[in-house]
Amino acid sequence: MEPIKNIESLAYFTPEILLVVFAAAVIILDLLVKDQESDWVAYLSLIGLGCSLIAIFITNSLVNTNEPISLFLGMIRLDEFAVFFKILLLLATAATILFSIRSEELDVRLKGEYYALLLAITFGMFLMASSTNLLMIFISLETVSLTSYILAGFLTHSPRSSEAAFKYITYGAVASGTMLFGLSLIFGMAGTGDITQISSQIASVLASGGVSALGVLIAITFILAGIGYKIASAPFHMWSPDVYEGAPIPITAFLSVASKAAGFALFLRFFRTGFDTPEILQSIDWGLLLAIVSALTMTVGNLAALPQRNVKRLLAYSSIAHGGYLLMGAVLLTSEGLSAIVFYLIVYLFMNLGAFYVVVLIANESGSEMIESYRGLSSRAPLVAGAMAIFLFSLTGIPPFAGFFGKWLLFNAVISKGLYWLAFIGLLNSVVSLYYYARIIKAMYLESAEDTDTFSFTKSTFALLSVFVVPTIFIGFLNIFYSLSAKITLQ
Amino acid sequence: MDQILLSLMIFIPLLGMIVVLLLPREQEELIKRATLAFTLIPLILAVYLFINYNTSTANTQYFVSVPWIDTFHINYHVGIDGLSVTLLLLTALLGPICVLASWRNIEKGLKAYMALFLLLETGMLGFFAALDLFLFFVFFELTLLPMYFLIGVWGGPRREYAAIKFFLYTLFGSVLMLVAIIAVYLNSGAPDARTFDIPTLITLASTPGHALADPGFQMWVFLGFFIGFAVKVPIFPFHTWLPDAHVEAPTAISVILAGVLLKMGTYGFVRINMAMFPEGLDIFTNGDGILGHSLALLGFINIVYGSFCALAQTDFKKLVAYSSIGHMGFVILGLAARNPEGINGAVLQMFNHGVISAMLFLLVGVLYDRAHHREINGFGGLGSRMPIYTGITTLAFMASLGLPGLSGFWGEALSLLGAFQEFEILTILSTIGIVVGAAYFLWTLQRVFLGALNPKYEELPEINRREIVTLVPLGILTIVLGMFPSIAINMFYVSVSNLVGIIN
Amino acid sequence: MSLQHYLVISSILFTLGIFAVLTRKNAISILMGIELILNSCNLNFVAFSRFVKPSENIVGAGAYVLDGQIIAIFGIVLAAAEAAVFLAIILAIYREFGSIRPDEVDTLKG
Amino acid sequence: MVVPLISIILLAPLAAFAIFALFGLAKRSFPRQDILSTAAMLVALGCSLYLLTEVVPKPDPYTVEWISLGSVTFSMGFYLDSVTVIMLIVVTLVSSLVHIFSIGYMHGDPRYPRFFAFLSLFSFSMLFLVVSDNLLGIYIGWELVGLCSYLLIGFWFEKDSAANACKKAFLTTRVGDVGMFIGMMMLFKKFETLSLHGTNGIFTLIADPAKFTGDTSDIVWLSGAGVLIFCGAVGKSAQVPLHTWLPDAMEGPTPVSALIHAATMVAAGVYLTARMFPILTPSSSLVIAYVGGITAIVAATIAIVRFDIKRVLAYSTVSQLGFMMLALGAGSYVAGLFHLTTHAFFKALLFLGSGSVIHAFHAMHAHHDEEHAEGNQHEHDDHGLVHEHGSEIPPDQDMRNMGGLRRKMPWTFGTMLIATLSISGVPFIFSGFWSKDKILAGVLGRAMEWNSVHHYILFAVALVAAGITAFYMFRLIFMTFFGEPRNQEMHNMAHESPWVMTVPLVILAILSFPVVNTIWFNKDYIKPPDQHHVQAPQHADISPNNKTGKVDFGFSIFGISEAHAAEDESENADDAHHGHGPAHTIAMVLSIIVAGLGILLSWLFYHKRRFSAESVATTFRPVYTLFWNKYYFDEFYNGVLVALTVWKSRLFAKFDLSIIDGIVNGVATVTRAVFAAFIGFFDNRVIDGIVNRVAKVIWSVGGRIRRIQTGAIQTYLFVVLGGIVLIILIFRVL
Repeated sequence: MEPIKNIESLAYFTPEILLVVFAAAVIILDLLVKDQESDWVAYLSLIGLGCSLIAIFITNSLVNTNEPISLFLGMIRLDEFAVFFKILLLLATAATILFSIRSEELDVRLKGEYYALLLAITFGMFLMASSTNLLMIFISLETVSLTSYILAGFLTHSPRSSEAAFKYITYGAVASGTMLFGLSLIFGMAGTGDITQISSQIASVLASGGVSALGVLIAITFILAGIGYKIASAPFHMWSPDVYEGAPIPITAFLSVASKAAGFALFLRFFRTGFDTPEILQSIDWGLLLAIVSALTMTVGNLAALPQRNVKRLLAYSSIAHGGYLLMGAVLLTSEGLSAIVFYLIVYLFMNLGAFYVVVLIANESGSEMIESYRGLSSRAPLVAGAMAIFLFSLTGIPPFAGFFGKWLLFNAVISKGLYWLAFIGLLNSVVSLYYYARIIKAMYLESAEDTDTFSFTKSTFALLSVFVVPTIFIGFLNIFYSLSAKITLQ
Repeated sequence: MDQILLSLMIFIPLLGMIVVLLLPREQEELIKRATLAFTLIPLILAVYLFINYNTSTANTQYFVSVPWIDTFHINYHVGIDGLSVTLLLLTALLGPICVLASWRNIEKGLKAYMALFLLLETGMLGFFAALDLFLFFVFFELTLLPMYFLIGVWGGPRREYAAIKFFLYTLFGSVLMLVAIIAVYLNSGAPDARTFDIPTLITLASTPGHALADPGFQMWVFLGFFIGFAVKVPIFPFHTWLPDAHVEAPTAISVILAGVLLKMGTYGFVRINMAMFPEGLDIFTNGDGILGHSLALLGFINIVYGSFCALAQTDFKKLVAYSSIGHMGFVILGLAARNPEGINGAVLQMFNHGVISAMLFLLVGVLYDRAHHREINGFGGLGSRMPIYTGITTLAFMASLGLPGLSGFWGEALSLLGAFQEFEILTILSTIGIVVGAAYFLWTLQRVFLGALNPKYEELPEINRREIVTLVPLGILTIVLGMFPSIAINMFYVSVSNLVGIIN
Repeated sequence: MSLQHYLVISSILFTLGIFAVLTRKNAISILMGIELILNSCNLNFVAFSRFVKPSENIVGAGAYVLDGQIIAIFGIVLAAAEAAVFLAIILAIYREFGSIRPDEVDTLKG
Repeated sequence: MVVPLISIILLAPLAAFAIFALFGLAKRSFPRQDILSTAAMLVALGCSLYLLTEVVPKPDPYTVEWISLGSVTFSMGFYLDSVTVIMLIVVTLVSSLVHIFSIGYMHGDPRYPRFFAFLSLFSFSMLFLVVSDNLLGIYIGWELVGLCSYLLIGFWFEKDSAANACKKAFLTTRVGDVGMFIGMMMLFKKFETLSLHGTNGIFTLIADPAKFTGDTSDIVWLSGAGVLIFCGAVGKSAQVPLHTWLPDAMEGPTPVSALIHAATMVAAGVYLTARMFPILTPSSSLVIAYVGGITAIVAATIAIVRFDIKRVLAYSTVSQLGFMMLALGAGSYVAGLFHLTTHAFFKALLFLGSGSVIHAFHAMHAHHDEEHAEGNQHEHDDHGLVHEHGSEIPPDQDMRNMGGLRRKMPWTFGTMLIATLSISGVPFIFSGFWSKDKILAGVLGRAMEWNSVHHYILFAVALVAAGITAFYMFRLIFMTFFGEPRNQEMHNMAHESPWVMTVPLVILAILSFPVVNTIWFNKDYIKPPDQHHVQAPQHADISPNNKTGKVDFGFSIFGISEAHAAEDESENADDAHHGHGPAHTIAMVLSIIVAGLGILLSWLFYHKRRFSAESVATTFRPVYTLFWNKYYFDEFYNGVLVALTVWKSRLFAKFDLSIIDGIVNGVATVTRAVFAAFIGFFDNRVIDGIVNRVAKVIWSVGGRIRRIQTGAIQTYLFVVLGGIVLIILIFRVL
């Protein structure tokens, strides 16, 4: 199908455009309006997200689903895959904004910039989910990275936050530099930046002996470093615990869900469309490489989480581990795996954000993220404790919570390819993971607090909490989500 | 109408949980009564099913099968055969009894306790009724969470340790089972013809040439399931969670644990391992050498090890806990025999042990509520102080040590009779368990009830009416089934012969 | 000059950059290292798009594509942006820690 | 007509117990439990007597299908032949009398109703055992009587000695029962049924070659099964080596000793062996015979030197049971059962008599239940008592406190004398003579007919034992009733018991005369079952009764010969005294002689005081001590324990020896020692250990990973580079 020219493309680009517009609007209005106390900027940006969501549906309705189109001369692609991830990211951002409103650690003076940046980063992620050209890939990646560096360091006068930002940017810059180098090599081999053609090109050069498989491997590994850093997969994960711990909790939640999801979107699209041809698969043992990475990631994440006493950091490690689980679906890039990842991301969105929301609440009440501050929560705030328990069990992957069904799909995908060992490692990991999740549960239910005064939360808090609890309980039982995730494909 | 009865029975406790959660936490009496009501309804339904169950056929009855997760061909498929209806009755019976047993001795968080208990009951009932492998697993795991909290929150001093230990062991077992389940699913046919439906899978697994029928495959899957269930049973060496869990758990929960949860392991073994993987079963029960005798060997180890450990205990509850390890050994031994006597004996033993061990734990609870300790040597001469309690305890002990004329005997006897056909030496060695069983029970009887009355307990109150009410139905069952075991056996022997047919 | 020469130079640049990033004890020099890396990539892009003839099935025969150069330009821009942010963050670090030695910024660990 | 009668016989006592239990649950007790139970027993007695007219010998069993497993079915059934009926009558009769006796004896006991309830339960179980035609059914009754004996021995459970005794009894018998169960399993495996008579009962199948080809392996199997089932009998009938529980069982109330431990339950073992008669093979029979013989002599010798009146009787019971076993083992079916019935009567009489004596001495105590109140008071009473194993002799049971009672309590004396004459085998007018003589004749007959040295030995043993029996029984009589009162104070208090107690004595005394036992001589009423697999050795047909014929030392273990002539052979084997007149006469003469000798000696020793027992004891010190210590059986069993006391003290000092008694707790201690250590080690170290170690490893790995997370950004970057290089190396270069 012929790529659409730039001007025509704009019509299909409205969701992104809206985001940009609202971002600008937020900044400008923030400058004009002197009211710093109320949260109108936040609500304005929420509206922006809403508009963009509507726009997504409209533009999607314009597209014939089984005939996806590519915009801007093949720079970006508009297909169900992209649409799904955009919606997911929007939800994540919306949640983050709501957290930020409630979070008490955030600096009131810079609301405008903060929310504008959130919108901007969402824009970048949209691009990540849909770009089909090396250039776009690099630009979108950098957009997201740069904004997230700033957001991570957003807490002025907080050494932790600045340190997080510093590490993040140093690490990120090197990683993306490495990736760029890899991209350049790919570009050199293929002679084009269009990833829809890369595979065939490289295949032919490989066949003609123009380049050695080693060259391809090096290039791919370099790129893997870049993407691996985004999805925090071992051995490129090491930035994430520190950054997650240092960054403001809403941003941590955002990074652990949204930017991971975006990274997976990029990862899947890039390797699925770019490198999924027999020749390349022969040149490197693709499946094994990813399988090892995945196994390593989940194991490292879980084991390192065991001794943590800071719940935020613990969740950081746990999200590394979940990255590993997700990678299981990416192994061999089967469509089963793809739909498994999609389903798991939906579940993960709710349970992980929910968990972080509880962390926000507790941090507000007790001013601490340490596990000690969760003691006796069952008596101090039974509902919150119950919700947290549900999130944690779901993260562990215990029926009847959605997390189990997600895991089950992933294992299903892996075992269907006969990788029993990987499934086995994954399952052992989920047993290990129970251990540290249960430590929080234990603190909440089996231990008693020093001060037993009950926490008081507003109705809206519980409302928001239930937004995460209800799906975490029910998604697994509803066939619609399975069929939906089965529909998402990449040709 | 009949179709939904089963589902009603399964989910009414769940409904009860919601209701209880909505009740104000101050209304303790109300909460208790509500819970009791919501556990009595399933009992009534279970009795109805038990009576109306058609014993002449091995086909599943009262079955419902509606699509659930179409994408993966998962159905909500429940139904009962002779095996499950018996165990359903047991579960439903123990429900209200446990509620009564927790009437007075739950100090904190009664509401949560009752809610969790109801959830637990749904899980157990569902497990015994499920005929879809996925559903089966979900219910299997569903019992985990409430159990964890019930032990961990309302348990004894070392409750945290016991709870997490129980949780980790069981989870470990069940993840292996999960792999096996997925493997079975994926090998059950072409991508669009895959199924989780247990009856279908059973037929597939016995059709020659089918992927599921391949012995090598069956062996591995068998092992996967086996470990999953072995942890639950518990089979040596996966048993160490049990004494801790039992000792720490509150009385009612110990009752459920011993009465039902252990049976889930053996039931699953019969339902899946034996029926679905006869080839795999062959390898472990029908071959020569250690491998061919492995299952019987495990049964033997359970019996002897369990009973000797029990003999060495001084904690009343721990003694009972170890004794149930021993008694579950007879179940394993009987199943390993693969002949009608053995399997019928095993199933009967499952039911009877459910009843008897429930009695034992209730009795321990009664004593503990009064004396606030369980040190066997710390009592003495209670016989003259609490004659009725002593009488009931003697009954329970005698039943448990397999005294003929009480239900405990038949399960053991049939299992042994069956096992002797296959494994003579092992069976003869296993009879050691009978003697030792008598030894520790009589010895306990002597140390607790006989001899001169320990002056500390001159004022110990006699067992009260509520406690008697919890014990009497079980006692009656023990005696009636002891005289007429066929009442129970007639329910399932057809299903069992059907199973035997599949195996051989 | 052939493609190889450019590639050798760019590889050297890249290696130097990595070396700087790994060894320098000053945030600024780390930044420089990063710049080196990015520039080596740019050099690659330009060189490739100069020497590599894309096959006809992508673009018409004899057509001459500037993709590489364009990417390079974007690269430069992004490098600049990154540098800006980096410097800002270094300032923040200096304010909080009174030093910009990366190995002294290690309160978050474990 | 038969089935309802049997149902009544069984249900009447059961109902009596059930009523007690139900009232108990309601925390009350039935007003007149004693009357209720006694009435129930009398009803049962009536029905049993009526059955006597009903039954024709060897009808088919009345069976119902009990458990059906589809392919396999287990049935429950009643089998009613002459022997069954006689047993029914014996049980119900003795039981009723004991009930009546107890009304007087147990009067005033705090747990008076419970006693009768237990008696009823026992009677039910015993009767059930007797009538069932099915090893399963027999086993049920078997264990139930065991339970009742447990409950009744431990009736006065406040007394530690009683508590120990009842446990010891239950466990010791259970050891035997397990053997029996294994035997049952063997039979089941061979015949796929556990019913005995009837078309597809074991006894029928055993005759049909299709099912049971009498080849060696089958015979071995059958012998094994036979011996194992006999193990059950060894336990219940207190045969060597499992006899030690019976003397201790005397801790129970005396009526219990009379009913359970003299007349019925202990005889159940004999009854079982008789029931299993058809499956006995020469080898298994020989085992039985030897066990019986040894028991007879061993117990008798021990009895000589006891002073506790009840223990003397206990050992004499053991010895008499040995006689019966010997008879069955020697193939004298009728003789064995005959002696069973006669013994039941006179031994019950003796026990009740001794009970009456004890009761008499009890008058001295303000409260009747002193006999059982604080058993440890015996330690510090100063009759210079000798230490019996288990507990001290209660003063009111110590024969050295008695003497000269015959004037004080004539009825008791008279009746007991009759019983004693009967048991000692005083010729012609006493039933005991006939039955014992029948046994001796049987053994001798088998010996001659088979030329088997084994049976000659056994005959000798039996003869000696018979003599000793006479000796110690008269010793008992002399010490108790004759001579001068040794303990005046106690003597003065003694008095004749009330009629409720004396009447049963009288009835039993009447029953000790042969007139009522003539039924045993009725050939066509009592037919011994066939033993298909017992034939004389091939060369036994030289001449059935050649005194000069060389004795065959090599008794062929499996007396297998052509199936023909099995019938009449076994016929002979049984009624030896017909086939071999000589055997009969010899046996009779000899038995009269030894009986006379025994009585004479004991008269000289204990009445005329010609010789003093003490001096003899001193001259034969080693023998005496051997007898006194009961051949060191308990010591041997305890030895196992003693060896482990070292362990024990190390492992759990807190646990004291006092509650340890006999092999049972010996084993318990072993296991406490070994397994407490073992569990401590195995469960906690090994199994949990492995688990914990794994957990530890995981944790430490977690710790390591933490340490990699140094916080210094450049290390992270190193890792990145390392990762990249590693991947490239792994996947391409290597």
